[in-house]
Amino acid sequence: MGSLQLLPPTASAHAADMDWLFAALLGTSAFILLLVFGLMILFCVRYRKNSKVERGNRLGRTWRVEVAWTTATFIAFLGLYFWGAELYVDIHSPPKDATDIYVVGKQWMWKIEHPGGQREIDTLHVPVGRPVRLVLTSEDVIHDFAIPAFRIRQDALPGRYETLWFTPTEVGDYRLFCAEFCGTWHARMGGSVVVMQPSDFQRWLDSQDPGPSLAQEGEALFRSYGCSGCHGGAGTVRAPRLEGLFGRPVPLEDGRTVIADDRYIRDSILMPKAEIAAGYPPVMPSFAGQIGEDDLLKLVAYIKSLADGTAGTSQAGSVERPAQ
Amino acid sequence: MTSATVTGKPDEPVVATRNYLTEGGVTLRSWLLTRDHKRIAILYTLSITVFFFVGGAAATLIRLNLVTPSGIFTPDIYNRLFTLHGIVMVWFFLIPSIPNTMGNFLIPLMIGAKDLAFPRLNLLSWYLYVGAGLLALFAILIGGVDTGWTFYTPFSSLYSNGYVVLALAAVLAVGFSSILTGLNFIVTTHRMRAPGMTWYRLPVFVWSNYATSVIMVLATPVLAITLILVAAERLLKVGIFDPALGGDPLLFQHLFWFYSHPAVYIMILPGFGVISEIVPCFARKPLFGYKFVVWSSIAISVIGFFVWAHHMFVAGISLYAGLVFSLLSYVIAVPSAIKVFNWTATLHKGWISFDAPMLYALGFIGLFTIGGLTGLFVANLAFDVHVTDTYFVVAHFHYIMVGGMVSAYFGGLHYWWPKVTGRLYPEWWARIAALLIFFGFNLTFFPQFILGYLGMERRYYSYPPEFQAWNILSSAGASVLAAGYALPFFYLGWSLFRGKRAGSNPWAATGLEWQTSSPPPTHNFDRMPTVTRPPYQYRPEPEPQDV
Amino acid sequence: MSEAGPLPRPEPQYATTDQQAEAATFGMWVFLATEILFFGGLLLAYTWLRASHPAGVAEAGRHTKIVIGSVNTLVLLTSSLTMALAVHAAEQGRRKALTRLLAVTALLGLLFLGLKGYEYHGEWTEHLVPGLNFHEDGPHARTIELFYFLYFLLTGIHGIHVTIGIGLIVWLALRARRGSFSSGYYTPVEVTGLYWHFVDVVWIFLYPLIYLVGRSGP
Amino acid sequence: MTGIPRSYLFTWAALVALLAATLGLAYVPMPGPLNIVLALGISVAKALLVLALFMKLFRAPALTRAAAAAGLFWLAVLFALSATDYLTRKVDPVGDLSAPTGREHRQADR
Repeated sequence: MGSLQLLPPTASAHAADMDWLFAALLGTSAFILLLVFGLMILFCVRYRKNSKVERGNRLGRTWRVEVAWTTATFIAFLGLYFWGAELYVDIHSPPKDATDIYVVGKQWMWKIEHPGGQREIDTLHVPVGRPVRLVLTSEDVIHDFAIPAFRIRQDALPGRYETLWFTPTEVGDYRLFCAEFCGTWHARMGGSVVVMQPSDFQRWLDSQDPGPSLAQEGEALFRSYGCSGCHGGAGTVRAPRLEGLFGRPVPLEDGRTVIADDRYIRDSILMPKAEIAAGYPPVMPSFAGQIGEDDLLKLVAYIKSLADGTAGTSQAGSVERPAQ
Repeated sequence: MTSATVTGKPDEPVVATRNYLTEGGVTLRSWLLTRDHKRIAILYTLSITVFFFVGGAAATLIRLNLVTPSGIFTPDIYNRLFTLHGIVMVWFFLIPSIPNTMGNFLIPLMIGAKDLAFPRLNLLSWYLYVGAGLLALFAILIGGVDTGWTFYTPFSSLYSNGYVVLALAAVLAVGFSSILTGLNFIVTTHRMRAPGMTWYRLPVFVWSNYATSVIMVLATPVLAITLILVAAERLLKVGIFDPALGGDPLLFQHLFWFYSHPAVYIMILPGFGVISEIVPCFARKPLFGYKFVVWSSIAISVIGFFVWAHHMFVAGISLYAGLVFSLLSYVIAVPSAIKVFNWTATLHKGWISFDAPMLYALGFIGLFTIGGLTGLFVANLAFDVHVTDTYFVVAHFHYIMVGGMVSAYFGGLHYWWPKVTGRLYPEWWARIAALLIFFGFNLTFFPQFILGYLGMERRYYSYPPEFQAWNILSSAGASVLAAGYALPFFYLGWSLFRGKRAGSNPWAATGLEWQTSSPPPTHNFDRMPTVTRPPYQYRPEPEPQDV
Repeated sequence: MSEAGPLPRPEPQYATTDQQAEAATFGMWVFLATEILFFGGLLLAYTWLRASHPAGVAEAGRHTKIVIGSVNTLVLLTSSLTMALAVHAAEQGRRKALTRLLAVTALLGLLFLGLKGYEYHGEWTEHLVPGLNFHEDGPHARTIELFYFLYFLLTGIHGIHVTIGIGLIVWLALRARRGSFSSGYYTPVEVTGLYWHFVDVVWIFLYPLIYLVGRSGP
Repeated sequence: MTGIPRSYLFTWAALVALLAATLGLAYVPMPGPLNIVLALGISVAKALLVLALFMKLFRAPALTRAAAAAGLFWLAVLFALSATDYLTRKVDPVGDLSAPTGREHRQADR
């Protein structure tokens, strides 16, 4: 039986900020609570039925009192709102140099893939002091990736990507939970986040069965699903070339232009007829239902890696990092 | 100046010989086909008591399971227990609790009417409630549901292995019951008031139930259609909430919370009404800032519709939507705070006595204040990202709904018990129960705030061992709380037969309901009242009513 | 001018028949407010589908049977007219006219349901019933399925409302023939009329949302 | 008097005319969302005719109109506040994973 712990470990920059916000909320609440309880107890004792205390000169103009305390509480509340909102915007604005780690939730495990191809289940290894961005999705129901020590969590929804970022500040093992009810073993869908010194982390990466990187695996899938038949080599008469595509604007048949981002590539695999690149016949079949979320991520990573570096995004760079 | 607000009602004998319990016969048939709002209120009281104990039994098992980190039950059983607890407590206890029992009984009495506007609809509403309740119990008996009361898709529509469609049907039916009740209250409040009963002479209890009814009538249909969509999706395996089919699970959450957040106010506004009756009566003072209390109820029922997506801050809504909904959530905290300040100010320079209803009311103010203040925490964007779906949220809404609404329910039950039954309850037992409930409640739920901030997730049948100490405290508190809730069941039952005769107005309270005999006659007033004064014209010393 | 009709005493909870009539009318309006939100949930779902998959919804719209849909709109609009005339006849205490107009309204309602049933039959044979009998190729197959999912819910729930309305109107017609209404008491006719017109209003919005989508497209 | 009130007949005629108009306009290609805007505009006109004249709303007591308005107001709340989410779930146009503020707003076939 554990002791009566009061605060969770504080292991990220955001967690420290959050504890200050918590303190402010607690302070405001304690003030109001003491005011209300104090007055209630005072009145209950002083004005109990049998007390002979003077009761003349009651508050007459009630609306002045009402307006005063309404305004006061509202201003206090607004201050708290802006503080929380600022932090919220902050945890939704990852730095550009964050490392992307892919997380797929499924009943009842977290499958995690590092950019170098290292895989783990229910455990996430990260280096201390470096920003990490998680790209979350789910294969079945809604899950939620929650790390109390970092004071963050985010639902992982099937069919789309959500992100979550943090910069760990303390080395250690922290709890990882699934926070959105997802079925029978919901309570067991969790594990730990291991924050390591960068050198230890590098050693850990090296010690893992490297496996092919996401992009390399994507390349193999690119062939096995038959994509290369049209999109590779001589086939590119019927289909657009994918080299250098990622991150560039793509003119569409219907006159619009979209940026070839993850969303576009994913949609183009699943729903090729939705946004047809200008000048090409709409002949590509849909792969919806045939490619799982895991494989989609790999294909996207591969197509990203084909961007010849000029796309200039950190992701493309990190994906191309050779497997150790 | 007298304590009475009506003219024209002569005093009556202590024991009313002719009352709604005896008039019209005492056969089962005369009860099951009754159109008398007071008898229907009794039927409701009996049936929600059954569901209160069903939901309470599930809660007891949940707290039992959480005594050890590895859990006692299998996860499938545990998941069914908390789903059962949620569905039964939300739809079969809290939502109908005060409106359908006390509201039904008192609104016509308080406004000086003979009955609700549509007595048949009222009875139909009770039958829908009972039918829905039986359907829900049936679904539980044949195997249960494991979706949680929120029915999130695509889990509920495609993956759950419980009897989801049956449960959805039960909730749908009870939803129609609550729409009919709301409709009845709205029309009654508008059209059935006694001569002289202007809007600003209405007791706050009537205003609160009116505000509640607006929510019932305008939010519940959205729940109904949402549940139909989920059921259709589950039956046909096609639907707009399933991302695998091109649908959007967030659409479900928007529709669901469009109902379910306002429903939270269905579960607390009537409680505000009860407290606003009790506090002036036992402080022997008019309610402080009557109009502010009234309009804050109305404000809550309207703004309550504007805040729903604060349940979805981590669910994948846009950043902008998060900012908007958080701001609106802070706005709605203001009218709630106004009420707390007003009740406190009502005590100022009063002549306060501490009978059981007042103890419940003071307990309500304390617990609701804590619940409301923690509402500021969870309405805060960044804070919510850390605690949503944890025990912090669980503790927060239990402070509002159990600490708040159930305290108000018991307070009202004691306050109007003499009116309903014609008998007094045993005062000392009632005070002991009120104290047990207050302390048991805090012991149960305060540790859950700490657990939540530590990161204990809700709906977990097992948890990391470092959380055990707080969980044991919480479960210990739950046993005190259970004793507190069981106690009234016995002494109130006893008082039905052995309690002292009450007389028509044992609290020397103002308000029309106290101007008729206890129990009231079937048509409420022997001579229809005419109202000439605002409510809560209390003066220091309780005097014999009427001169 | 009017036949001498009974003037029933108000129910015990009311002081006067006027109060009773006002309560009934207001009650119906509150109920209709509920109904707005009931259909509103479905309309939000529809709006989401249409906003997120415009091309697919347009193609699905072209699958709908515009002739039946338009004729049915005409039928319902006309039934609203006859219902309004029925209320007018009731106001004036003209028993025969009231009975006949109610009967015509009910028949128009039945005609609407008959046509709707024929339309459903057509959709079944064209494999457009999601979950039970759906087969569609092409890039927008899933959107078309979702569109028809909402189509059947919208029209099905509307159809249930029409059915209930017909039941009420038949009951009113029988009572009217027995002479239960008079120029002093016709609240049930008026209240049912409100309900029937509301069902018509719902259809007025469903018609363009279902049948007129994508008609100007390829 | 036994005559059919003409106002009802005129209302009906107007409704039928509007029906014909909306049906015809639906086949005319128009830029952008103009088709649906027109169609819904005509629907609103038709609904107002039914509400105002058949349901006698505009002659009804204020309370009745308030009930109808309440239904529409809350419907508007449902749509407007849902829109704060749906209209702002945009994809951030950087060649990157959809940025954290943005969500995929077009996730399936279109």
